[in-house]
Amino acid sequence: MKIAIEFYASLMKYLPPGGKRFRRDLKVDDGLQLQPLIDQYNISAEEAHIVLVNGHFVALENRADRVLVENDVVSIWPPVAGG
Amino acid sequence: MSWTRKILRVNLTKGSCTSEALNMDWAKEYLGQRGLASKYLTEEVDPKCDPLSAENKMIMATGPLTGTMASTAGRYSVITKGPLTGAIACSNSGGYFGAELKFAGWDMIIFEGKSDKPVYLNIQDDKAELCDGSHIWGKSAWETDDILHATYQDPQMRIACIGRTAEAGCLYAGVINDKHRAAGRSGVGTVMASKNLKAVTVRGTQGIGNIDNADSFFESTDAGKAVLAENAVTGQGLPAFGTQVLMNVINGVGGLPAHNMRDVGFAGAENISAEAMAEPRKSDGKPNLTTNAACFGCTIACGRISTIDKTHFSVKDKPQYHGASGGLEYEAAWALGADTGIDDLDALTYVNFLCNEDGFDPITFGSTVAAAMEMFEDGAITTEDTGGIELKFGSVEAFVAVTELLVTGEGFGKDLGLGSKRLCEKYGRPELSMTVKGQEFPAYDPRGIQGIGLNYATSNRGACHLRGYTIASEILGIPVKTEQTDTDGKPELVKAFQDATAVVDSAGLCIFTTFAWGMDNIAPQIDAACEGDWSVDNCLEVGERIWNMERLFNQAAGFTANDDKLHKRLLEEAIKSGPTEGQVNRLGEMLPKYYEIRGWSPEGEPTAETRQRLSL
Amino acid sequence: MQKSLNIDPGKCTGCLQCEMACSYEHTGTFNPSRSYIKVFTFHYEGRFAPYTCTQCDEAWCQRACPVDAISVDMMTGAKVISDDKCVGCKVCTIACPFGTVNYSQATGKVVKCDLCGGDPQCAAACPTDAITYVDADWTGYDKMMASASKSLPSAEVTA
Amino acid sequence: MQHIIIGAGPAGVVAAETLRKADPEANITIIGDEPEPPYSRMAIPYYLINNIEESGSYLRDPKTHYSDQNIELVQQTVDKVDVTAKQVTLADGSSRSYDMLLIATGSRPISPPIPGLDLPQVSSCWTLADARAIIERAQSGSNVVLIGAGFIGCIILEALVRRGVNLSVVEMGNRMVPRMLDENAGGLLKRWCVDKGIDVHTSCSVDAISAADNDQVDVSLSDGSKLSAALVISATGVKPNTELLDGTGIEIDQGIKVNRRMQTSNADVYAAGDVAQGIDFSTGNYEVQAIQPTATDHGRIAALNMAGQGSEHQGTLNMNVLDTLGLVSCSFGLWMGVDGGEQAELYNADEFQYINLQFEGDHLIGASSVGKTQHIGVLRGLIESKVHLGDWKARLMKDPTLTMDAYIACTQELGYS
Repeated sequence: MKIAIEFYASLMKYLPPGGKRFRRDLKVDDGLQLQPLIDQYNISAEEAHIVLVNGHFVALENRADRVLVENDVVSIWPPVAGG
Repeated sequence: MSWTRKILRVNLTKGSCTSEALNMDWAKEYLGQRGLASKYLTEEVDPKCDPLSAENKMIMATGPLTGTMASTAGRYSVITKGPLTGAIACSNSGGYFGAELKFAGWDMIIFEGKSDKPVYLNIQDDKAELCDGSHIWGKSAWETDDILHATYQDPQMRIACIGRTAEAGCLYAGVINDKHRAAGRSGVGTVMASKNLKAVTVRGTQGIGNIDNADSFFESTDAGKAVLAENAVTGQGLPAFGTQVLMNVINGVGGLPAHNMRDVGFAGAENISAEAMAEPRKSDGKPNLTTNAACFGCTIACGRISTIDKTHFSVKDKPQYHGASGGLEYEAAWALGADTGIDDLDALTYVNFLCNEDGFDPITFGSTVAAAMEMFEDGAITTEDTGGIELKFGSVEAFVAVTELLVTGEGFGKDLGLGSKRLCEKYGRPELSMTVKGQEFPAYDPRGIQGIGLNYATSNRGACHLRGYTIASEILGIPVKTEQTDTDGKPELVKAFQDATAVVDSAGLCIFTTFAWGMDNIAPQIDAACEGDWSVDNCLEVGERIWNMERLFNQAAGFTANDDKLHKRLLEEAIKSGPTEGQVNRLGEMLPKYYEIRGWSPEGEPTAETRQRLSL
Repeated sequence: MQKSLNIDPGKCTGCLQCEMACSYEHTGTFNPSRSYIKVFTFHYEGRFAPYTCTQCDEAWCQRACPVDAISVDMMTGAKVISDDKCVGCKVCTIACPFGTVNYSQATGKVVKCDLCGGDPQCAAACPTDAITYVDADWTGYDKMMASASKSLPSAEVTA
Repeated sequence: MQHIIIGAGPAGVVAAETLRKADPEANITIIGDEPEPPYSRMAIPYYLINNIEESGSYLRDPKTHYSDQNIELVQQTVDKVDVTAKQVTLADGSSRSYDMLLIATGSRPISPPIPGLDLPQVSSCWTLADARAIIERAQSGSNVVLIGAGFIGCIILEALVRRGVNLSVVEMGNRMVPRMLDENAGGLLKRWCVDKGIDVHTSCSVDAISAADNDQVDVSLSDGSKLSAALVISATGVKPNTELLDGTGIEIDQGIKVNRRMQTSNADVYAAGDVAQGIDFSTGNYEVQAIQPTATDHGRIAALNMAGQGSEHQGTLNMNVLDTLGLVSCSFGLWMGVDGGEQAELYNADEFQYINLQFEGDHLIGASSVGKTQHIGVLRGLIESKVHLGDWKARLMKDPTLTMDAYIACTQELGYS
């Protein structure tokens, strides 16, 4: 299936080549869960602080069970803040 | 100690400068800066006075930690009754001015009365005098800074001043110090202008040598600095990306208001984000971001120093904007950009430079222009009103043009200087002003983020994120994640953030430390520096006392529970698309509970019992 | 191996922790106006440059002193002012071509960096490693001396 | 190798130390004619106000320094130098041979042709002996007239005021320190002094001094005023002590002529300090520069050459720093500028602040300032290392306070991380 992954701030270095500024379209196996996707990039739980699927936050404890579906957009930030 | 225990009282009517002892009983109840100066204001100023009359006072105040080696301890605040809102106003600024004031030996300056001609205050340690300021009246804050530095030939002199917008009567003018740091919100600079006070110059060589317990002070401040350095946000995220890192986050979670809050979500957000600021420009190959910079004493260094492409239409043939200066922070980038529908980073940076150069609040300004744009598109405002400018959402040329008008108060610039509440009233569309108590919202949409809506509604200085930054928890997961669309637990969260923030603002520290520090990091630093009991519990009680004192001032000024409200658009017009589609703010679910845990009556008034508990 | 202060302006954020630490070490007060290290701000370029005595071998200050008040700390190589001997004549302040020996109105003596006896507090306080205290030959010491004693083509304004 | 140094001031002492470093085996003798161990005239003002003991003016610790370095100190007047026999004859009749000779005999105050200058109430302020005499007569409440507001006059001015005397200053020039500061700066100094209660007469000279009652003298000025004084201090300038070389054939102009190696027209005789007419950095001309930093520079270069280590003098920069009752002023190089040059100036009379920069092309060639104490040495650095200012020249023209910034920006890598 086709999904997209977005890496922001200091995680931009993990972006696979091709695609737009923050975003890459990916072909993944149907039924892939969120945590295994993150693990593919060797990003630690501390680094993957804010993880959104389609703009909805997914807490660390729910990432292993979260099954991705076609056209999902996964966005990941390290710990950041501002104001 | 580490208060200097000295107040400089400047009577602008009489032209006198006198020194008086700091009220130490109050210092122990209100700490310093925001809290202590607000105490003086509430004791000395009639809450019902006209903010721009001689009756109002303006206080520049430092905290007990200001000027010490604690990280970020360089802050000062400007406290007055604000002209935009009529509520108590307290605007906080970094840079170097606050610490220098402390080194000169002063905890605060109370300005009262009104001068009959332009003056500036010159402070050299103990010596303070009012000087003729007619030659700097009419100059920008940058020009004023240059002229005064040349006069005294002392690069170490620090200057806080107003720009031309304040003189022109813009109701949201700020006080600019060190050229690009601002006590920006609520029109504190307008009050300064109303007193005919153009600038305060300060040079302090006395230093601070009265730390109560130096050993434990260094122990706690060193520990605090280590926490900041090791924390991913304060040690890495903020120095590298600054506050602007939020642009994509808030847009991503469906919390970024756009087009005068008509919409949520802005397609151009990524073009004006921190990541975009760091990219080489297509035009000249240089990034917008030149470096990060710290305020006095700050070991985080989140400040953005930016440059604009010299060939960009906004600065072409204007070499004074070809150098580096204070760049976009998140709130400014949102208000000037997303809210007006503009994603031209160079143009926004130029307008941001103008905010610094002439001293006006980018949040209120951007929101006011956004309201004007919506009225323009509705036909309530026409090119006849704007002097021919097609003020449409997304029109960058129009935006730059009206900004330049605002600076001098010419033509439509005069109208924009009113702020959105008065502007929308003037043009018959009061419902298009996105404000609480007359002050414009910052960059987080309360429909998609419930707690921040409650904080906006109850903020004592009108809509403000810096009174209780619940975004930290609701979006960023600091210190713990709460669900952004839930209302459960939000009254407690808002109260806790509001009280803690009052402590930080009163100590002389920067609120950004709280991304890594809890009160158990902060209280020991205050306790070591200052005489008296500054345990965590007492600090939080002081914070709660400050919050209630501010509330009581506003109550006496005529504000009621009816002013603790959000705009109809935020309560009734559901978000049309994106992750927060269908959401409205559910203030009604949170406000009664908030009053209850604050110890206030259902009418939002602190009860006698609460006032007694807090010695108010 | 003697050590020396290595300054990397590219890392400086302008926080002035170094000035605070220096003044506290030498005067017991937080007082940047009495710091022996000074951060210069290049607002137009968006740069900050901490600057202090490089403890040069030439030691113009030491040679110019008419009363032998400047000596070399054998442990650190620092040129150190003796307050007992300094009369405050200021000849060293014009003799030092780097501008890093300064007269202190507060004490009536001249002041300069003394490397804090081998534990420079500016380096300890710097949060970004813009100031480090390292073995002298790691610092490009000769390079620094060379650039200090002869000008490079003027830094182009970058903005 | 026998080195003889005549003169125990800074030039002589630095020369001896440099010789010792360069040649551990050599015999080194300093011959000075004052009774005290080698001392610094720069310290005399501080002695006058009891800030230091006499010993605080000593150039080095006399108990250990010279013996540790194996430098012989002889306290004698030299009567004669015989450059053919390579011998010096001392006042006690003894003579000493040298291989290399350094003349570092300094200078002495000039006596202007004023009637009454030989009265006992008149003193110069040059030696420790003078200082003792001044202390004797400059008692609190007594009237003192200082003739000459030049550099030397001004450095003792504060000491006199701090001793509580009623001070009058008489200066022939139209401002104070006319050979060090321009009219703006000299004018500031005058007003500063007047504000502090000093009676300052500029464009004025002393016509005569005459004895009066009670051990006082009357001083008549060219502006018609008459002053009564217990003490008159004459500080109208100095002249090099070159007489020792009269008849030796060594070339003498204003001072002893030397080349870039500080060598006189006699290959074995060198000269250094106030007595030598060395090369000036700014002009390339050979001039007498009676200032402390020049004396030590001269001493070092002369010694290196005497020890056979060729060292060419690049010229010394004329510079001065002065503290006048707390107002610090300084000047460097061609502070009056040159034809075709440009200047930048900031003048704030109310705050007693002044800075003046003189440029030629994109180089700084001279500077003066009043009211500055921080980083003033960098003016020397900018001038002497001929820093190419580039863009910074325009910035200095606009804001001349940025000299340290300019120096750092032009000489350091600012870093672009």
